[in-house]
Order: sequence, then C-alpha cells, then structure tokens
Amino acid sequence: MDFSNIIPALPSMMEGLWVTVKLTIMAVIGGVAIGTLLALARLSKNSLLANLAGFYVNYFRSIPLLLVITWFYFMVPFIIGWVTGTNRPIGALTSCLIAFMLFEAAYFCEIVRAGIQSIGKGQINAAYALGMNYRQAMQLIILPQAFRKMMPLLLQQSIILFQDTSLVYAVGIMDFLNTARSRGDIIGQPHEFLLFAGLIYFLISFSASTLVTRLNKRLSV
Amino acid sequence: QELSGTLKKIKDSGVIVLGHRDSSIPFSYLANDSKPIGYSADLSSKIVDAIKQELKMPNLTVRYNLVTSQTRIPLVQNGTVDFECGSTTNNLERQKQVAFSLGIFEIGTRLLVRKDSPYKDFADLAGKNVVTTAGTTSERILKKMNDEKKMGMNIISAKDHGESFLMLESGRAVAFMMDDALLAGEMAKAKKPSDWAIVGKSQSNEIYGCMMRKDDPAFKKVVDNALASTFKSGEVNTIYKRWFLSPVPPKGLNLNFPMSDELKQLIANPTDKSAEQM
Amino acid sequence: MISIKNISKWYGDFQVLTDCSADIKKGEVVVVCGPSGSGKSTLIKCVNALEPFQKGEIIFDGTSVGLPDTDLPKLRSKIGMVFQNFELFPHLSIIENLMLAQQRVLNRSSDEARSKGMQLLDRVGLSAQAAKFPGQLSGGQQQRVAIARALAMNPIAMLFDEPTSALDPEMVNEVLDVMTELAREGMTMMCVTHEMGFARRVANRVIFMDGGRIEEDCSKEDFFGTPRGERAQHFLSKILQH
Amino acid sequence: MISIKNISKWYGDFQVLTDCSADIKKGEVVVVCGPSGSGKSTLIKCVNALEPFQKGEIIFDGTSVGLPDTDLPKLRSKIGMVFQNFELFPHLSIIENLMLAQQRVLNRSSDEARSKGMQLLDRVGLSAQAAKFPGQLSGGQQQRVAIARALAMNPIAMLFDEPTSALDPEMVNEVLDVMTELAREGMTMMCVTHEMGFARRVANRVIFMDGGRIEEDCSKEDFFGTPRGERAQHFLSKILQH
Amino acid sequence: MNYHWDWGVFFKPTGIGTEIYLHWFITGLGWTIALALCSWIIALSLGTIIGVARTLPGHFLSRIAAAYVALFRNVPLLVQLFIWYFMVPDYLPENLQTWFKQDLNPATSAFISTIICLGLFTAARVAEQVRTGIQALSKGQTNAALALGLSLPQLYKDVLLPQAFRIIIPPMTSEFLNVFKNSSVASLIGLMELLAQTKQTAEFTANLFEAFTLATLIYFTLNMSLMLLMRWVEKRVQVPGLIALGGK
Ligand SMILES: Nc1ncnc2c1ncn2[C@@H]1O[C@H](COP(=O)(O)OP(=O)(O)OP(=O)(O)O)[C@@H](O)[C@H]1O
Ligand SMILES: Nc1ncnc2c1ncn2[C@@H]1O[C@H](COP(=O)(O)OP(=O)(O)OP(=O)(O)O)[C@@H](O)[C@H]1O
Ligand SMILES: N[C@@H](CCC(=O)O)C(=O)O
Ligand SMILES: [Mg+2]
Ligand SMILES: [Mg+2]
Repeated sequence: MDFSNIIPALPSMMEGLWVTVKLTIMAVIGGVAIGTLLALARLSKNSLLANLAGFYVNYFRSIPLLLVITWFYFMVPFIIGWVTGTNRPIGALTSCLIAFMLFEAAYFCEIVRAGIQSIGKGQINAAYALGMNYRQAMQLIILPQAFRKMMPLLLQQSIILFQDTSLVYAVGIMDFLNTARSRGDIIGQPHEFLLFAGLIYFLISFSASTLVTRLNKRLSV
Repeated sequence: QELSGTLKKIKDSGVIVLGHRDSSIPFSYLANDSKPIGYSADLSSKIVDAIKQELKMPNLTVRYNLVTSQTRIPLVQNGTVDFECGSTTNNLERQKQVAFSLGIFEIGTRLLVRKDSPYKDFADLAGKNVVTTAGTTSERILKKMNDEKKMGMNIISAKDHGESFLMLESGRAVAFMMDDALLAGEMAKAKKPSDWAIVGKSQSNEIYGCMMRKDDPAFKKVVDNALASTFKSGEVNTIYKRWFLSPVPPKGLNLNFPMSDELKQLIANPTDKSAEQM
Repeated sequence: MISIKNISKWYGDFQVLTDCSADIKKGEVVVVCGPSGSGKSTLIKCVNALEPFQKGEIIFDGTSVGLPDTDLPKLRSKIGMVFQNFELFPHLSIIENLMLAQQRVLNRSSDEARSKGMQLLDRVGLSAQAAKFPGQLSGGQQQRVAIARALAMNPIAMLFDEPTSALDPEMVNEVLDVMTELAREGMTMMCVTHEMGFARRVANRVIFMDGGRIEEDCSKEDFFGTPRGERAQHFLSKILQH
Repeated sequence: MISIKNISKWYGDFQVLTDCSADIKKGEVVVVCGPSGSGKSTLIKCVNALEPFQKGEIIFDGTSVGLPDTDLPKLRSKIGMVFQNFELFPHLSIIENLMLAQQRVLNRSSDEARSKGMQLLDRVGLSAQAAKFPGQLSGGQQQRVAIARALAMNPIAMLFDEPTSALDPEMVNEVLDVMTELAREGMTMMCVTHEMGFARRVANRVIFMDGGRIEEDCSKEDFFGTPRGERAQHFLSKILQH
Repeated sequence: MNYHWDWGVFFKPTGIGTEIYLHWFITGLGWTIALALCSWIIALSLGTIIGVARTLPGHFLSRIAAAYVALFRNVPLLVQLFIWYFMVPDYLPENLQTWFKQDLNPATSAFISTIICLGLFTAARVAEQVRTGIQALSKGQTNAALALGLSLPQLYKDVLLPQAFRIIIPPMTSEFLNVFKNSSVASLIGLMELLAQTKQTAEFTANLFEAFTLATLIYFTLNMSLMLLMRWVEKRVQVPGLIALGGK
C-alpha cells in the first residue's frame, strides 16, 4: 500500500469533508428544531395532533434512511415545483438536507419527548401558577431544563448522523467518502483512499463520543 | 420576447446547473478537482457561453451536479439539473421522458477483457460473471441477451463505470460491457493499460446527446445552435483531438481513438435523432 | 374573595372531588387538612385552574375560573402558589427565579423586577443567596425563596400545598415563621397543611376533607374544641400524636 | 473446620480487613456482629473466596482457599451461603432455583435434584410454592427458599450474611426458626447478624468486629455477661435498645 | 411537470422474460429478509460474546472487546461495507480469492460481504446492550451463583444472560429492526435487495413515485409486523411476579 498519493488529493478531500460537516450541522439543527415541534405535538392534549406526530415518528423510524435519501433526491424538486409553482433550482444537497432533517427529526423527537417528560409536572404547574402561558412555560422553563438533560443523547445521535451522512454516496453527492472514493478510483488506489476515509471518520466520531462520555460523567455528578 | 421554461428559470435565479459524470472518461469526469473535464464537458462550456450570450448574463453562476447513469433522467426531469452532457445515449424510450440535443458522439457497445483471457466475444461469456453499469443501455441489452439466449451469465450492475472497471480489474467479472469509447477511457486509467483489450461485436450503435427537459423549444434551440456552430466552425475537431488523440489526465495517457466515419458524418450533418431513427 | 361552589371532578371514572363548597373572605386564613388522597391538592389546584373540573363554579376576585374565555395567565398571576416540592426553576439563579415572571408576565423592567426581588429576598432573610442556584440551598431556604417568588407577583391571595412536608424537621419552623408573618399582615391564604400548631396560631377556619368531600368547615375554635364527625376526630388524634 | 489466619485485605488503598484470625470448629455456631462498614460481609465472603484477600490464609476443611490452584467451584459447593437480599434467581421457578446447582455442579439427575429440592422445600414449609417464581413470594418465604437452596448442595458449613435484615419485622422469626433448627442439628455456621436473641439462643461464640479488625472473639456467655472493650459495649447497648 | 401517474405499473411486464415488476419487489424483499436474518444471527452471537467479555473486570478480553466496540461503532457502515466488499477479498489467499470472486455467483459474494459487514457492525451495538443488561443486575446474583459452586461459564449461561436478555428486549428489538433497515446498503454494492429493485423499477418504468411508495409500504409493514412479533416474544418470556427487573 502506498499512501503518498493521498497528499496531493487532500485539498479536494477537505472540500468533501466540509460538505459532510455542513450537512451534519445543518441536519442536526433542522432535525432538532422539527423534532422539538413534533415532540410538543406528541405531548399535546389535541389527540389528532398527537396521533399525527406519532404516525410521523413511527413512519420515519420504520423505513431505511437510504430509501428516504434516494426518494427525496428525486421527489423534493418535484414537490417544491408543484407547491410553489416556480422553477427555482433545488440543489441535490438541498434535497438531501431536507431528507436528513425530516428523517432525523423522528429520532430527535423521541429524545426531546423523553427529555420533556423527565421534567416533573410540578415545574410546569409552578410556571402556570406564576401566570405564564403555555409558550412561555415551555420556552423559559421546561425546554431549557429538558435540553440540558438530553444533551448527551442529542450529541450521541448527532455523531450517528455524522456517520450516516456518508449515505449520500447513493445519490452522488461529493461528500467526504464519495470524494475519497472518486479520487482513489481515478488514481487507481481505491483501497488506500478507502482506509484513509475510514480512519478520518473514526478519529472524528471516536473523539466526539469520548467527549460526550466525559460530558455525561460531568453532568451525572 | 417573453422568456419561458428553463431560460426563464436561469434568468430568474442567476444560476445554471450542469449535470456531469464522475467517471465517464474522456467525456465527463473528475480528475484533480471538483470541476468536471472531458469532451462533453468542453461542449457544455460552449453551450453555457451561448446561454450567457442569449440571456446577456456574462456573470451567470455555473453549478455542477454529479449524476449517475441511474439518476440522470429523473434529475433532469425534476429540475435539479438544467442540462446534462456526459455519455448519455439518445434513444426512443428516453425521448419519452426528456429531450435531446444534436448528437455529439457515436459509439458501439462492446466488451473490455484482459488481453490474455480466452473471452473474445459475447458468446464466450455463457455462465460467466459479466459486469456493466446500472442504468445504462448496455445493462438492458445484456440482460435481454442473457434471457433470450439462455446464456446463464451472472450480471453485476455496478454503480458507475469506475466501479465496473474495479470489478473487472479485481477479478470479480471476466468482462465489462460498455460503450467502446468509455472502455477506452477506463483502459487509459488502468494501472497497466496494455493488459486490457476491447473485443466483441458491437451490440448496438448509439448516438450521445445532451439531455434537457422536454417541451422547452426555446432552450433546446440555444443548446442546438451552440453545438451546431461548434461543429460548423471545426472547433469540435480541436476538442476531439484534445481528448481522444492527446494525453489526458489523470495518467497522461493517449487514448489514440481516431474519429470514426459515423461521427464525421454526424458532425457534418447534425441531427437530434437517435440511432434507431436513422 | 375565593368562592368555591359545588365543585365535582373526575379522573376518568374516578371521582376525586364530590360537591365541594367553601368561601374564603378577604384576609382570611383557611387551613385544609385530611388524610392522604382525600383530594386536598386537587381542590387547591382547581382554585387557580391548574386542574380543570367538570361541575360547579369557582369565583376568584369576581372572575369565574372555569370559563373558557377567562384570561388564565392574568388570573393566576394574582394568586400566589407554593408547592410541596418548592418547584424553583433549577436552571435559573435565585434572583432570576424571582425576576422571570415579573418580566415576562407583568412586563416589569429588569431593574424594577430585580429591586422587587431583592426586597422580598431580604424579607425572607435570603438576600445573601441571590446569585446562587436552587440546588445549592437547603430545603427550608428553597421554600422561602418559593414564597418570595410568589409574593413578587403582588398576589392578592396565596395558596399553599403542604409547604413543609418535604422539609427536614429542623427547617419546618423557618418556613412557618414566614407564613405566620404573612398571615399577620392580612394576606388571604388557603393552606393545605398538617401543621396543627400553625393552624391553631393563625387560621381563622379549618376545612377537613375526606374521600373527596369537605366533611367539616368550621372555625378553628370549633375544630380543635367541640366534638366533630368521627373521621375528623380520628384524623386529628393521629395527627396530634406526634 | 474453618480456620482464618491473619487475613488482611485492601480495596485499592483502603484497608478493609486488618489481620483477622478466627477458628470455627465442626458443629460450632459463630455469630459475627459489629457496626456497619466494619468488614463483616467482607470477612465472610473471604471464607468462600467470593472476595480475594491479599495477606494471610484461610483453610476450609483442609483446603487452602486463596491458592490459585484450588478448585473453587468444588470448594464453594461445600459451603452454603445465604445473603441479605436472598438473591434467588428471579427468572427460575422456586424448584428450579433449588435444582440448578445440583444438576450443574453436582451432576445430579433431574429427578434426583427435584426430589431433594422438594424435600428441602418441605422442610422450610414451602413445598406448596415450588412452581411459583421468587417475585411472587414474600421476603421471609424467599429467604427460607434461599436457605433450602444452599442446603440442597449438602454443604458441610453455612455462611449467613445478615439473613434477616432486609425482612419486614413480622417475617424475621420464620427465618430465624429455620436457622435455629439447623444449628440444633449440628450444622457448622458462621452468621453475620444483629439478632442478639438468636445469638443468645444458639451461638457458641460471638465475634465482634470494628474498623476491619476482630475486636472480640469470645463465648456467648462472656460476650453478653462480663465487661468487654468499650466499643463492643457501646455497640451492644445500641443494639439491645430495640 | 410531465409526470405520468400509473399505479398499474407493478403489473406490467419488465421486458425481460415473463416477469412483471411486482416480481422484482418480491425477490428484493426475499433478499432483504435473508440479509437481515443472517446478519442478525452473526450479530447476536458475536455481540453476546463481546458484551460478556466487556463485563469481565480487568481481564484483557475486556479491553479487546472495548476496542472492538469503539472501532465498529465509529466507522460509517458504508465505509465498512466497501472495505468488506471491495478490499478484503483482494487480500484472501489466491485460491480462496478465485473461488470467492469467480466461482461464486456475484449476488452470493455480495451477500456474504454484506452479512459479514452488517453482522460485525450490529454486533458492536448488541454488545453494548448486553453489557448494559448484565451490569443492571445486582452483584449479589453473581455472588449467589458462585457461592453455589457454579463456574464462570455456568454463571453467565444460567444466571446472568437469561436475566439480562429479558431486560434488554426493547433495545434489542430496535437493533433487530435496524438490521432490516441497514441491509439496504447492500443496494450500493449491486445486490438486488428491496431498495435496489425499487430503484431499478423506477429507472425502467420512469414511475419513480409509485415504485418508492410501494417500497415504503413494504418496509413499513415489515417493521410493524416485526415489532408485534417482538412484543409477543417479550410477553412469552415474561417472568411472573417480576415487574421491574430493569429498574434495579
Ligand atoms: N392525574 C391523576 N390521575 C388519576 N388520579 C389522580 C391523579 N392525580 C391524583 N389522583 C387521585 O386523586 C385523589 C386525590 O389526590 P390528591 O393529590 O388531591 O390528594 P391529597 O389529599 O393531596 O393527598 P396527599 O396528602 O397525599 O397529597 C387520589 O386518590 C389520587 O390517587
Ligand atoms: N467493592 C468495594 N470497593 C471499595 N470499598 C468497598 C467495597 N465493598 C465494600 N467496601 C468498603 O469496605 C468496608 C467494609 O464493608 P463491608 O460490606 O464488609 O461492611 P459490613 O460490616 O458488612 O457493613 P454492613 O453492616 O453495612 O453490611 C466498608 O467501608 C465499605 O465501604
Ligand atoms: N451510453 C450509455 C452508457 C453510458 C453511461 O451511462 O454513462 C447510456 O446512456 O446508457
Ligand atoms: Mg397533596
Ligand atoms: Mg454487610
């Protein structure tokens, strides 16, 4: 094996890594935002809303991410075209981003829901008793506490998401893995590039999960 | 006059999205950075220039979107890419879904095998592992042949040409069926190009075209005109020479693939018909 | 000021409150007692609509609590409430606990809320702890903060739900002292508590509940003096043993 | 039969046992007592090598416990042990709890193990519960099953680690009765317990531990009668208060 | 947009032999189930061993197990799949390599690579669950079993694992379902499982909405039925009188 050819390819690999990181961060932000709304819907007294959110979660949790990515890749531009009636260009990355956000939202929803439920009923009663409305009670009292409690789980899920972004390979987005593969292929050293990509993924997610474990220990004392 | 369809979309958004390939050597592929190069890539820049002129937008942003044999048609249809110039065959079935520009190349579908292997034609492949790329015309031809002639081949459908060649090179398949020009491109990339040979009787003659959305005559006209003038001015010969008769990245190997009479014919009398229609 | 009229409430099939009525006038201190599960907490939570009820009516300061168009946040901000488990907001410092609702609900400025907050912390003897977090305080201190937090809203009545029962015995008095003082100053109060000493000292009336019903509602003298219903007697004898 | 010689044991830096020695002869019943954390459980677990020790030697029935080439499963199967929290196997029925080790360790046939098991259940008065699961029995019943389970291995000595301290008071006696009977029949026993009534009734000797040391090791008469070390006195006075 | 809806597309001939498109889906589902079950067998057995190894305190096996878990959990599944499929076979001994690459049907060799990959990948997750389950049991159970003379293997087999597995049925259920979903990565190395068949149908017919809708429905139904199955299993193995085993 000869890893020397990786060095000239590093700049374009960095570009790929940037795509991966961008995708991860935006999907986490979007996923948590949508997931939180879903969690609130699942916990709401309105049973229609709760059931709809429940169905959403069950639905996305029972189909493979790869299928969602592929499907959305073809579907999102169509849908957006139909809905808005215009022909604004929807990049492949945008399609994937939407797929990730909607898919991960189902997983984040369950984490957020557990987080909210772990905050006692007494806290929301106290907030109401002080005259706050539902929105204020959630925003000022329940969610800040819930998010603190579920931080480790959210981060863990984000690390999984980071790894899962490599599935955009299926639709040919030049993320880190796909760049490495394509570079390795054109140079005729696919094995070296593959191992290198694996190593980088490992280093990033291993150090991230080590950090999360530490954070977890710190929070639990 | 009022703009419509793709031209309007490009004008409104200030962006044009080109579909490209990552391992269609030497038509459209990635060598050193994330910008595609190749024969078709050069032709698409001609087209982009023409669009810039047509819309009077010299600073039009060009975005590239990687497509595969399997994804290219839906992506043209759903608007993710505005047009695709790679190694796509114009045929009747595809014409139902997308529109094609004037033909830009002509190929035959053949086999790539190890030079010292006993496999010289399709008939030798009965019971063997044969690779081709998913979503290509070759895949359909091969599957049909296998079924009709009861050849008992194991057909591997790889994701792109690079992967197909990897299958061949690593010994998982004894032959790789694909367009002859693309096979020559894969050879140029191989560790030792002289180990490989393109063999077999061509199973179909196909004309490549650039794909765009159907029912958009204004856009098609700009694309066709751009190609036609490149053909007429003879500039296409320079481009051809650059990619087929000179060393090309990444290895700096020369394909030595002289222009066929059919292609000369096509350039002399440009048409957007498929090979079946001629 | 608080008028509870024939309230009944069910959890599913299970009736928690049956036809409860009581009247609490301005400045009155009413102690509610009764065995565990008798519905005391539920009743008191109905007063500021933390629990909905299915039958009857509660009028607080002229407003009917149960109607759909009642402005609940506004109503609740006029009623202070103190819980068994304090329910301070653990992610906010003590002073922020006192300021939050003042700013968000009463739209007071930050300065105004802070000075009001400090003044009340001073009153419960905790101004030195303003910057700490609830987790760093003892139970008794937390409960005093909770009372101060309720007072910061300038409530016209206070509800207490067993404010001392989660406290270690040595801290009970520091909280009862604050409550006693509050009663002396003329606050209208409804207290669920088993602290009979407190009841004797400051209550005007005692309500005894059992099985979701108000079994006795009489002046403190009557409750501790003359004979009453059998269950109340039994309950009292058990409570006073300690 | 059990001879403990100068045992010392550390958890990391922390010394739990310091130079403990004791001798228990065949048929003797020895009660071990002492304040919480004094090392009683640790000592008794050293006897059947559930805890390793770093210094000293324990000889059980002629075999040295701590040597690396000792066949521990065989040794342990000769020593019955009963735990504070019963530690029945919750996923096995009562009779399966009794049969498991007989079959796996002593290689008894299923029939043999079952009949031995039923006989012992009968003895502790629980044959009617054979098919139930541990979770369906009361604490006292579970502990009697645990004793029966230990006896099923035909042990030549029994170790008890506070067998009654996790039980509700009304169940303590049913377990002590079984233990008393066992002692009467001549079983060699080492019991960690604070049940001084039991000690008085059946013990031959009492060992008092404190801070990881054996502070007293004397006959029951001496322990309860004549004056002893200050700490043992203090401990005894606290225990006997109840 | 020029899109031609046609829900009857699944009953149209594919143009290859006498097949209709629905056949493709059925074949695909067959592959998906076979992949998932085989991978699960590997994952469950290996995962249990590794999980047990992680609970052996201070033992060198425990370190190896921890390293295994860290490695397999921190490299994306797809990278692992490529390594098993494109790379590892090239390092096999000559004759094994020829057998694997040429004599085996390509579908079979892709199948083998995938179940090894997915099995080892899932084993790391199963190991974590098994470890959690064992550690949730009180130390007293171990002591009691040892005191009765059980050996270490007997302790795990007869006492700890039966209890641990009952505790971890819910998280194991979701790992089991994950294997089905994750098996779709096999489509990326050309194995014609459900997702690959869906993509191919979409490409052949140009009716991608219909194709993907059907695939989604199949996955959804599969998932729900497996979930019900696992609920039933959970009930079946429930121990009477033991409500809060997991709560210890
Ligand atoms: N959310 C609920 N769902 C169903 N039943 C409930 C609910 N909350 C309370 N209950 C029941 O309502 C009855 C009254 O409860 P409540 O808390 O008002 O009693 P309490 O008098 O305050 O008792 P304690 O002295 O224990 O606080 C109890 O039997 C309780 O079990
Ligand atoms: N695994 C362990 N690691 C570190 N220290 C331990 C461990 N187990 C016990 N100890 C310490 O060893 C000392 C003796 O414990 P041991 O359980 O033997 O006491 P004990 O006399 O049985 O007390 P109790 O009456 O509470 O059961 C205690 O201080 C305890 O904290
Ligand atoms: N020309 C063939 C194969 C080439 C390709 O897909 O790149 C086709 O269009 O199907
Ligand atoms: Mg209450
Ligand atoms: Mg102990």
